[in-house]
Amino acid sequence: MATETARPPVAEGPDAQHLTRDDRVELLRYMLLMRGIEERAMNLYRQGKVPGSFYDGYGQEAVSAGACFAMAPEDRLCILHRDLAAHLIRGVTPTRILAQYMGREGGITRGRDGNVHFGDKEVGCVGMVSMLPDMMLVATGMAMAFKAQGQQRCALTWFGDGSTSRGDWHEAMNWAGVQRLPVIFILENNQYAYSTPLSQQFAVNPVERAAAYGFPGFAVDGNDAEAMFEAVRQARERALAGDGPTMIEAVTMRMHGHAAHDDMKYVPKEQVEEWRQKDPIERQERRLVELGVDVDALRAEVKAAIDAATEEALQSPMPDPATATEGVFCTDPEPDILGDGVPRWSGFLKGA
Amino acid sequence: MATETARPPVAEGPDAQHLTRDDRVELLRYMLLMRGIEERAMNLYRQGKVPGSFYDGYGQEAVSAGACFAMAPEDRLCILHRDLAAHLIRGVTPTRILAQYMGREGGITRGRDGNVHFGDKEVGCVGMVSMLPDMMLVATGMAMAFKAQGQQRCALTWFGDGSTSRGDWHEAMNWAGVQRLPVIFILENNQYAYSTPLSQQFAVNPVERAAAYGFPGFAVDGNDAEAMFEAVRQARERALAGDGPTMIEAVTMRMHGHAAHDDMKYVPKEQVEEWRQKDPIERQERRLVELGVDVDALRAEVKAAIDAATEEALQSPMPDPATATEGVFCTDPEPDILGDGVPRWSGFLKGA
Amino acid sequence: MATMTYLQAISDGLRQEMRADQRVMVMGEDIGVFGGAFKVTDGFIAEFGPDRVMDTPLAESGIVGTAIGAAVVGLRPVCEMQFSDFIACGFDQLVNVAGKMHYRQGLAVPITVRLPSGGGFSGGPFHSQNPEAWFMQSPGIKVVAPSTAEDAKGLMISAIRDPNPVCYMEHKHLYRRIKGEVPDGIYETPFTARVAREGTELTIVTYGAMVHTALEATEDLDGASVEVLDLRSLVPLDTEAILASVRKTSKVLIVDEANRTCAAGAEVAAVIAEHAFEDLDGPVTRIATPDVPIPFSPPLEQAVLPSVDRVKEAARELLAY
Amino acid sequence: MATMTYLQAISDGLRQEMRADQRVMVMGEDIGVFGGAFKVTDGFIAEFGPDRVMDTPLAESGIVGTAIGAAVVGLRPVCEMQFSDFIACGFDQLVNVAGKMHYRQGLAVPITVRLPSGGGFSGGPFHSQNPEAWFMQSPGIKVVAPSTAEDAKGLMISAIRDPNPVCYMEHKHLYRRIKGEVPDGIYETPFTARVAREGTELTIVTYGAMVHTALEATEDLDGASVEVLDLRSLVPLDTEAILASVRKTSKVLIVDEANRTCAAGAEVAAVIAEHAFEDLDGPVTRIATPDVPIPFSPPLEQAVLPSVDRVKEAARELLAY
Ligand SMILES: Cc1ncc(C[n+]2csc(CCOP(=O)(O)OP(=O)(O)O)c2C)c(N)n1
Ligand SMILES: Cc1ncc(C[n+]2csc(CCOP(=O)(O)OP(=O)(O)O)c2C)c(N)n1
Ligand SMILES: [Mg+2]
Ligand SMILES: [Mg+2]
Repeated sequence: MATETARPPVAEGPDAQHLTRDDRVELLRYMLLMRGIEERAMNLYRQGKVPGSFYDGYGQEAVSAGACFAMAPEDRLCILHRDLAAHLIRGVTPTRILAQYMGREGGITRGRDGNVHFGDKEVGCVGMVSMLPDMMLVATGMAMAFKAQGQQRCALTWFGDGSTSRGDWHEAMNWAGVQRLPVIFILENNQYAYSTPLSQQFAVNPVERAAAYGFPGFAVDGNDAEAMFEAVRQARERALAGDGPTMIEAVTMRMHGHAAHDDMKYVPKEQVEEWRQKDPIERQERRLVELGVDVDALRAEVKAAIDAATEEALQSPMPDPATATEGVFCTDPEPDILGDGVPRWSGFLKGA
Repeated sequence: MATETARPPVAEGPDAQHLTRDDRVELLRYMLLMRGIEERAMNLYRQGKVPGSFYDGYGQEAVSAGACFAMAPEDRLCILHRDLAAHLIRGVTPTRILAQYMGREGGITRGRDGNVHFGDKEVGCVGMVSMLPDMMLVATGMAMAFKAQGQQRCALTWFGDGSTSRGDWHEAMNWAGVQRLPVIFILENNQYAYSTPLSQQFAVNPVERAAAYGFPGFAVDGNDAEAMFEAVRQARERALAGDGPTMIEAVTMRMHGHAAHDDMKYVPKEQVEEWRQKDPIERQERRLVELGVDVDALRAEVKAAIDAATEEALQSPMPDPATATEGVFCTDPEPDILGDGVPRWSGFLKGA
Repeated sequence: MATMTYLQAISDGLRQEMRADQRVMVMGEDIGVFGGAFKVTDGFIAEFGPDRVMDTPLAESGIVGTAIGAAVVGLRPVCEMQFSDFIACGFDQLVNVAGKMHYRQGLAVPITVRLPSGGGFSGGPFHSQNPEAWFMQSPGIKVVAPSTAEDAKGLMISAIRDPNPVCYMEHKHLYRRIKGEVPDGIYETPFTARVAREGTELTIVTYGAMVHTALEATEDLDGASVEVLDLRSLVPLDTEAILASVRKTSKVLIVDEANRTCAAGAEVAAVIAEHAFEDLDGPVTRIATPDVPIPFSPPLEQAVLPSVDRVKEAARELLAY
Repeated sequence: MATMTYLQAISDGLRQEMRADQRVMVMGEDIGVFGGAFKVTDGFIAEFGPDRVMDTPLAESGIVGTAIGAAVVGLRPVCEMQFSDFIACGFDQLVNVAGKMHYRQGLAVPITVRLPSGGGFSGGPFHSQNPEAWFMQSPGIKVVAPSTAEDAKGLMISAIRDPNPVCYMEHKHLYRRIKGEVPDGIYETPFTARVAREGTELTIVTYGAMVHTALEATEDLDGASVEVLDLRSLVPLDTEAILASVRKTSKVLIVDEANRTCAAGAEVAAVIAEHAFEDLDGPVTRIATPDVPIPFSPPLEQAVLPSVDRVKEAARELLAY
């Protein structure tokens, strides 16, 4: 088992074979967008414009950006609370995300649900529920349907280290393993579950458990978007080849508190400092600077997009209270199912 | 991990060090009692005297007899549906068991619950619920209390191969592992979960998973009562020494249908035939005959006990319908907690 | 038309809809090769193959959760709980994932959860429950409960075709006891109440197995004219039909096999007390199982389940009120 | 006597009982070092140590299930759900293992499950529920719901001392908003209703946060004399107190924050409709949250939760009836 718990078999460094220069810029773009939107949202939260609480994925941008970039339009995803880049890559606009945070009519859930609890069905995503890690089973079910219908598609979901303690995690792992389903599970190991450190969650790292369910588990540097991409790209190939699920541990760190109110006193300062050196965005920037990319221009572009999106989101009205009880049930006998995402990776464009 | 999934480190053959001749006879006695009571109950069922359905553990007698024999009076157990010998060893009389099956006032649950869903609190047992494997968590909680209070005691429960697919199994395994609790988990691998063969339940044998929770898992011949005893004796020593949980896979076979109504057409005849050769009672008898024990006399003794118990159980009245709604809530502010079992293994008598 | 048992009618509805719609699949423990604990899917795996008749691991949360996943990508899964009691193990996926999905994000979850429920045959505390009220209390889940063979088939088809999560309560004690004429082919039974017997002096509002108890109890009740309303659907609840009947008879008895507190019967009583106050000529009377786990032993079980005699007695009292 | 918030009173009750009884332990996610998501157990781990103040893995079934195990060998565990909504994940252990244990085998399960519940602050569909009726529908589980600081402490102590599983509904929206005088030391609040305000013309039956909504709405309602009955305990339900009040006033309004169908309010209405029929001078009126997941956005949330204005309006209508 231990032999499979390793980095996936990739050459060190950026994977020139699969990622073009443009792809690598896109990866940075979505990470910058994620960070920028979340920073903006935090400001809006402080101004009282974001109701409820606010969760972000600061420092974990590579986990969702790298993984989602490797997923095809026809694949399906359940995106977690620290994975904003995945929504962006699938095709959700920053405006709708900011409107979502502010509970506006223009948000993905039209004010019905809050902050990170959303998914855009138009682009193939099921919004997470709060109960962690329930979406593991939903992703498994999507993969089950793909396999039952003989389709060449796969499903992917993320889950946190803490959530691996819950029963649904196991039911999904076992189900996916015994049925050899085309599903990719990404363990977002950010060292904490709220205030609880890994040592109080499990005695053995969950990635070591993958083999106990009959499929491989790999640990990947979660702060390296390109490594994440490559690991997921390979996992997807395995899934499509009929070789079943893969679990990928993205080793990272939750750099902010659990939510806006949490000062994370329980995290040793040195731990945060150590991880600050490994910032995933700076890392990708360094690579691109070496390639001669004008990173400052990209940053400016992203900032401008977020500024415009903020303006637009603020224009979106609050939902009409008269509609509050509408939509509990679906009334269309043939409702839409999940739609396709936007192809981002050049590999999908070539194929098309 | 694989290195730990092995037989526990025991010399082959009966363990003369720990089991006296009398102990070995007792093991046989309880297996015979279990089989005899269940056969009797099946007759009573066919006569319409046992309401509902009926489940038995034919062919699996060694699993509960061997394991329970190694548990001290102050230990605590959650006993499963194919583990009747454990109830007997703890001190429940055959009369009460037969009355239980027949829904009589004299049964352990006084007709409130049926067939195998019982446990006698007086002798340290919590009756199983139908939802499998819920009792894993209850046993884990008992162990948690022992550890929190610094007590030298341990908890044990059994669970079926099929039930390992459910979330509670994982929550218990993980909890026990991360807290290093004095609990023993016995996987009763009888090849089927109702009609479902192992291959549709999991890709990797659950005993292989123990290491993924940070504790050892051993496979034991579940049709050898003495091997079961020895494995549990060692697991208990580890638990009491503070070395945490142990999982023991009892490899056995469900020789009857899932319940009385099931003709198990789905089980290949050869599989049943093969296992018939490994009958746990015949095996223990052969050993004792070699030691010069009069096994026929023992059989006669057991049969007489069951005859008498049947008579007595049939005398027990049906419960009074006027009491049907009583006892939903406990009204005693300081109710009894679980009591001690009867010391059966000579090792406990010596110690006392 | 053919005469079928309630159980056969369920099977027939399922089978016909699977033939009509490739998206429909069934999944659950022991439903494939074995044909299900009650044999509802007997022979299905031979006809439809293991991809559409799926033997699952023993994992109720897994069954409901994966069904949701399959539904949102286009299938129409019908999940079987081996006994309705086990839905407690899949509760979270049903109420939190399936029930809230459409409201939150406009994504439909067309799954049907078959819940073999009810007591009467010494199933004991874990094989006799009527858990429908848990789901009535959980927004976004429809709940239906057929009492006849005809409705068992029709409601099965409607449930599968409904684009929402539907709990299909099938009463085990009706499986082989109740027979009836069942139309051939495909038809949908609406999620509305049905007048099982017309009457003018007293309304009995009930559903599931208790419809038969109510009919039997009032078949010949001193010549009184008793209306029996079979709700068939609990969510949506046909309050119009309930109120119309009460307005006509002015007296109402509610018979519910579930544990009394906060059960479907409580909701019906509350609706009547609020909206038919002016029409009532007697107290809104409830018969239900007291708040006790269903005991195993026959005399105890018979003592707690609503009986023909208790219904008779309560009906007589109300008629005389 | 000291003035405390509702939240401080919960902590005080817990702390005092932990000092008084070595068997009492608290367990839950992030309740130790962090002191709990709402800081109810702030400082506890320093005083009582990690064996009695246990940070658990993220596993609600595990929390309830291990608490049951600890209880039957002699401890008195108090489990915290981080939000009451998460009890859906520990549902089976609570209703099937804990709730049925004493009836089945005479073994007591003295656990208290703390359920921070209720909406009003944009918690959204998964952090705003009032799930008490699920447990009222499940035999063997007591359910209490304090509305004042004094009762929050007293009911906490009574819940821990009760030898049965008790769901302790603590309304998050009262945590810091409600303050009051709280007696020092240890005292037990009985599981009975409390008259929050005496009155003669109309009874409002309610509990939890809605007690304050009801009091505010009828503080000065055109000079009408409105009685507000705070149930405090839902199981057992103090039907005597309810009926006594209704007999006095002849009119009743039930205010319940939970989703309407099959909620506590439905049960109260059903009890009144059956047992106070002769005493009623108007329909049994219910105000509750419609059957909808609690929306996140403030205007939507405010539109569904029972408001002071809605209570006023319904009360006026009933008074004029
Ligand atoms: C079933 C369940 N119980 C409790 C919670 C409350 N809660 C929200 S996030 C969280 C910690 C999650 O930790 P982890 O899975 O590691 O994800 P992270 O937030 O670290 O990304 C907890 C306990 C929850 N969301 N779901
Ligand atoms: C949670 C749950 N779901 C379904 C059932 C119905 N059921 C009863 S026994 C059984 C098979 C159990 O198989 P296994 O765990 O291998 O135990 P065995 O009966 O083989 O000893 C099933 C599915 C159950 N008891 N509990
Ligand atoms: Mg984490
Ligand atoms: Mg088995």
